[in-house]
Amino acid sequence: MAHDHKHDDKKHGHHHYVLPNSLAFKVFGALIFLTIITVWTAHFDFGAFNFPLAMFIATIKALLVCMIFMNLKNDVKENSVIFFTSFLFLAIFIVLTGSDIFFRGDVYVKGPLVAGASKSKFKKPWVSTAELVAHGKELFGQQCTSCHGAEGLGNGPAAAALVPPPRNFAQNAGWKNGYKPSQIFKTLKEGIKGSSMASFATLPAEDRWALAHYVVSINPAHAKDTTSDLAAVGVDPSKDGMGGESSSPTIPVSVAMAKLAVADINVAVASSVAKNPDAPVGSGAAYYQSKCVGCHGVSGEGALVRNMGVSPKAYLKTGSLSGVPFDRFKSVVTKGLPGDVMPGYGNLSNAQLQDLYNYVKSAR
Amino acid sequence: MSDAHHGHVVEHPGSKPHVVAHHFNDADHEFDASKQGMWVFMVTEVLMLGGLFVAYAIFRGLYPEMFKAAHAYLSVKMGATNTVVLLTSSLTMAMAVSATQRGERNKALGLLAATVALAGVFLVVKYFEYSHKIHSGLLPGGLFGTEQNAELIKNFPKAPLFFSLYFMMTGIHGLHVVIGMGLILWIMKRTSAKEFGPHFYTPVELVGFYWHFVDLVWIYLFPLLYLVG
Amino acid sequence: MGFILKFLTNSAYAFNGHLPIQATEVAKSWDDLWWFLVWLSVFFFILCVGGMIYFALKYKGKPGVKPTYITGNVPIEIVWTAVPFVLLMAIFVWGWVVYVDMTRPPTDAYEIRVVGKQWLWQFQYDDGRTTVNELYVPVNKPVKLTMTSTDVLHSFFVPNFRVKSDVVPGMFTNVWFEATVPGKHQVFCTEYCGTSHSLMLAKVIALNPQDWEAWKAGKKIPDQPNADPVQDQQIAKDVKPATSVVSTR
Amino acid sequence: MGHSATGGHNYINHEKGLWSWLSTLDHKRIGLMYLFSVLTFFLMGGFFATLLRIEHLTGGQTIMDANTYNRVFTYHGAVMVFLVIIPAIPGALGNFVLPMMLGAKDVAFPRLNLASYYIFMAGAAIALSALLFRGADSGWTFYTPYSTSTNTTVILFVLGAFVAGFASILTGLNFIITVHKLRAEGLTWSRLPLFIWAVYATSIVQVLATPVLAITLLLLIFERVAQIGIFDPALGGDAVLFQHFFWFYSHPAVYIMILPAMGVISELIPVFSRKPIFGYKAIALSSFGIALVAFVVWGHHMFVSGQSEFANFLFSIITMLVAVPTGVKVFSWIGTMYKGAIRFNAPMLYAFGFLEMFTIGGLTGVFCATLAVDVHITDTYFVVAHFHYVMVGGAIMALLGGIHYWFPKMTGRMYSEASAKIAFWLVLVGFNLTFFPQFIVGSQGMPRRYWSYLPEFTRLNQMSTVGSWVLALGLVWTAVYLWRDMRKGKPAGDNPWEAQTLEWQSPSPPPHDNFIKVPVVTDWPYEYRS
Repeated sequence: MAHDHKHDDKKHGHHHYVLPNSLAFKVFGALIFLTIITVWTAHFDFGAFNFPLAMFIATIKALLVCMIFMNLKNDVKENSVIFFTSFLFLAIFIVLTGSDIFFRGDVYVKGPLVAGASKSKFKKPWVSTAELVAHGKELFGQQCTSCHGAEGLGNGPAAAALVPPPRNFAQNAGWKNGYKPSQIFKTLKEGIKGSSMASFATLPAEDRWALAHYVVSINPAHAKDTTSDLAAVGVDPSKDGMGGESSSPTIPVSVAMAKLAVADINVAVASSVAKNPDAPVGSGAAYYQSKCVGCHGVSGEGALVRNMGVSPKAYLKTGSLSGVPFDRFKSVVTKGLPGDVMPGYGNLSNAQLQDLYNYVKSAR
Repeated sequence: MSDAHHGHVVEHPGSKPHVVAHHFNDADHEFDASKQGMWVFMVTEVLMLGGLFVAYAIFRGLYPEMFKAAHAYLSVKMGATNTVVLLTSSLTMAMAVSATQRGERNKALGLLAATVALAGVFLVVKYFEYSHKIHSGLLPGGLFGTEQNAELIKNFPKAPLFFSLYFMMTGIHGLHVVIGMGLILWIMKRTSAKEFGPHFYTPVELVGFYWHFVDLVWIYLFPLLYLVG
Repeated sequence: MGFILKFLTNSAYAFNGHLPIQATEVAKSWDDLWWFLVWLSVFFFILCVGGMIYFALKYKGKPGVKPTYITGNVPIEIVWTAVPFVLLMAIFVWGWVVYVDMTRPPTDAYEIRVVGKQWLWQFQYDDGRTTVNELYVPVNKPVKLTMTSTDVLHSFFVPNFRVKSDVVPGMFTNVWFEATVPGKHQVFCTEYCGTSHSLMLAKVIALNPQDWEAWKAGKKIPDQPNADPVQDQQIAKDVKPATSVVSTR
Repeated sequence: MGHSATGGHNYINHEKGLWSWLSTLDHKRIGLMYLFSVLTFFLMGGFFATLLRIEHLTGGQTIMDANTYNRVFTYHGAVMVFLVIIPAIPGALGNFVLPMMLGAKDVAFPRLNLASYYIFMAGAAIALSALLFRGADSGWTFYTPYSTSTNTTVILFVLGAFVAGFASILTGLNFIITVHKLRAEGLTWSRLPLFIWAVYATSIVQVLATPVLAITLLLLIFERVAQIGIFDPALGGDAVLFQHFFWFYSHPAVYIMILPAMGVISELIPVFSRKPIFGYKAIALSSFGIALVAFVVWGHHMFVSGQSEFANFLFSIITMLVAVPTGVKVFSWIGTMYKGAIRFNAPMLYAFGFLEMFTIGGLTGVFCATLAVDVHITDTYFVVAHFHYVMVGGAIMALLGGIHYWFPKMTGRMYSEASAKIAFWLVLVGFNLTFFPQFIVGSQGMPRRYWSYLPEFTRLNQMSTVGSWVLALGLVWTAVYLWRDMRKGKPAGDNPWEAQTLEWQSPSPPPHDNFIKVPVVTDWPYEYRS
């Protein structure tokens, strides 16, 4: 910061610099001329040179405005130093941020996070075959029964807690995206916004086709796919292939936009966990607190959940679970719910499972 | 509540006298301090708007093709007219300041009015641009109309980013234009109240600085957004 | 008084500022740098604060004490600018060398994909198998983790291996390690990620070769001990059974 | 000595009534208003800190659940950073002392100064109003994508910090112009007191860095409201870019906190050693050195955030440079005491406390700057202890030292030395007992912002909690006896410490226009000849 000493030197006295109109017009003319130049040069493609040229012209115009209109030329040098240091710090900001962002190498996630690249067993998975339907039935058993029920009638154990309720595959009414296999395939890939139908994008494409065919088989009245339907999901029926894997290079925007619906479960409302301090160590309480509290919340109210297609449901709180039999509870806890985020805890003995079951029932 | 006790007083025939604040030695001292204070304020404006230019630089570096494709959706014609409008308003502002310095009060009032009018024209053109963008769904990030611009999204999924930057940069610049108009109207009120003249014109010059700075920012915004090579 | 004495003795025990166990080769060279910095800091601390206390007491403002008029001494000032500069550059170089070892994975590392999501770790192996909150790795073989997140920022931190890297949505980051001590190593999430950030814990279970082959084949393997036996004794003594509810032993 | 605190005409009894204070343009009154607001927020932030420490008495849930804990540590961080430690020394002490040290009648723009205070209080009101709604649980760093996806009212906190930032800019602007244009006759740059140098360097950092915070928080608000997607990976942005924007301000912000503190210490040590400062030019230049390097090191907060290796290299090597000017200052302060006649008044005790804690803080800073070491200790309690040693051990100790040093000048009364000594030792012992164990538990791997911790960390956390009670006791006791002595303390003379800077040449408490006779500076402010 150059310093201007005491200002008793009346160098510029009372007659401060007054900008003559003639000079003002000359500068204005130059500015207009340079604007025309910059618009004109933008039409030619000089490749990498275009950007520096545009910036150079803009800088000349900016300097004209600063030096003449803002009178930096015959102002005390201190003000110019002050003003131009700001651009120095802006440059530091750009250069050092750039040193990170432009030197990371290719680390960005391209496609959606698909499960392990297992090889495809089916040539044309979009064409329904008995083997595909059987594979679909087996996957349905793991992935979908908790909401859609064993027979796909939308009466699964968790169905009561869900608004809107899960689809009943036996009826024709109420299908949001349509009930052709390709349409079911799209629903499986992106889920349904505003409902808790999760996106199963982490399942390979052929599994999703298998599920679609099984769901269609529940109510054979459904119409078949036409080539245009298949094209809508990026499938060319003439050639073999994975069945529409060429998804867009990043997480589809429509899925991303679904992500903002956040269930805010008010902790105060949830009944407090039966805090019996003298519960023996290793009982249901201790196991619950260590393994389950992460998703299901300290007092079973379901932690602050995010609805990015995968939302740990606060099953513990739903009325319909009061009647759930012990073996259904045991199967969910030991095998988990693949596709959903509920992992299986295989290494639990029957006694521990009983403890946990009692503890969870007491928690409500 | 200005401390009106024993400060210096500066007059000019036909205008109100100006009382120099008590902690300054004389009018020049106050003028130099105020001017330098304005320059330091300019530094903060450069760095605040600079943040947006940094985001622009980073994302243009990451996705040059997307920027080239997305910028085609902006109308160079409207951008160019706005540039000319702002440059003219910068001219009228500079002449208004020198008119005040020469004591030509009515000429200054006229020029200030012209500057405000031109700023109004700038905002009107901006209004048409925005309504066209909103109508065709070219909105920032989450609000981007994917159906209307399906093919742009298909080959440039990150195109909404360009429009996020476009709306943020031109939006905040537009806000500064509105603030500038308010300041100039305030100066016009005080000019008509005969407060300014060769003896005291600091506020006019400082508002002039602010307005030239707003024009300066647009001089960079225009090529960066509209003329992506 | 009994309480204070008991408190101080326990604190003294807790003061054995032991670092986490050295479960990789890199951890050993890391610890050398760590203890060098510790003792260097102790030296400078004693130099500065000791000097301050010595001057304060020696030149106490008793009546008749005349302060001498000194405004500076250029040679000393040059020394205490140059010496720290050289020391710091040396520390930087040593830090950089160890950093390169820590963060550049060997090419033959066994790759495992890690997905961090709100409040659990999901590990995907090359045969498509996924486990949650339990990462099985072979001992004495370099393992590279390629990590990303599906929602917010997380950070994968294994104190025993001295490795840590944020897990950023939309980007792959990686860490690598070569476990030398079999058993369970604690994993923490160290980038704030919401309600159960402090419960987003996992275990790296380093298996010796035959257990590793058995696990790969899907057979049941015996329950592995905690890699740091000292910790178990300290906890057993420190903490009454029921007080700390959250224990993932 | 005619003007004792009771009689005589001074800035306190110049005008009567609340409105005369709320609408004052006098930099001394604005300084006092800043001081009282900052100390109230400091007690509020301290209250949140004690809640956090009580929660850490046991591993699991002690007094609050995870959601509440996340909110409380966010409030503690945000209140302490934005509402206490950034405005404290420049806003409170700087406003009061700087114009007088320059021999000026007031700051360059008094109305702007009052506006800055009201903008600060408006920002504080907006931020704290979030407590009435769902609060904020994103941490004071507001990292995306969590801060843009949590449904707590983060917007209010961000808006509050955005507004309070402008107060900091305006104060910086005011001080720069005051130092440039309003120096007394004969007060050349080489005769400026070191407190002025430090606050001047701080003002430059405030003016250059805070606007970037403004644009960052504005983008964050638009991210939440209009999903512009710049910082949100799901919409194409980059989460780490937010960290660059945030730390480009927040690292210079930590120098806004520590530089004025260094200025205060550079004033205290020569006065209480009755000896000229050692290496005046070096200390003045090092303030500038630190202020400049402050802008090129922010990446050391992001060594493990997925930053490129090249950036890590650059930021680590440049961060090492910061330790050099800091070391020069510490060594010069200790050099000043050599062959002096040390007086053990409260300000000097706080200077000793500052040197002890700031040395530990600075040395552990080298740990964090070393790339390899930082990988293990970043985001653990080691870093929490480091920045508390530098912020509380540095800025708060200097603030307390400054308050005691200028207490006679502000109030015309003397604080009681006995009470001050008790408070000092409570604060010193309490602080070290609270934060030194955190270095150890951090090196053992306990991450920060953890609501529940593993059993092996129990003992050290319990020690830290007990320490926090002692520290709280010391600070509350300081507030009590200063409040008492402000009204009942013995009248202090115009220059109880026999200091040579200009503010001591005017009566205590000073008249409205600071000086009865406008001072003329003839020589150096540290001419302590025996």
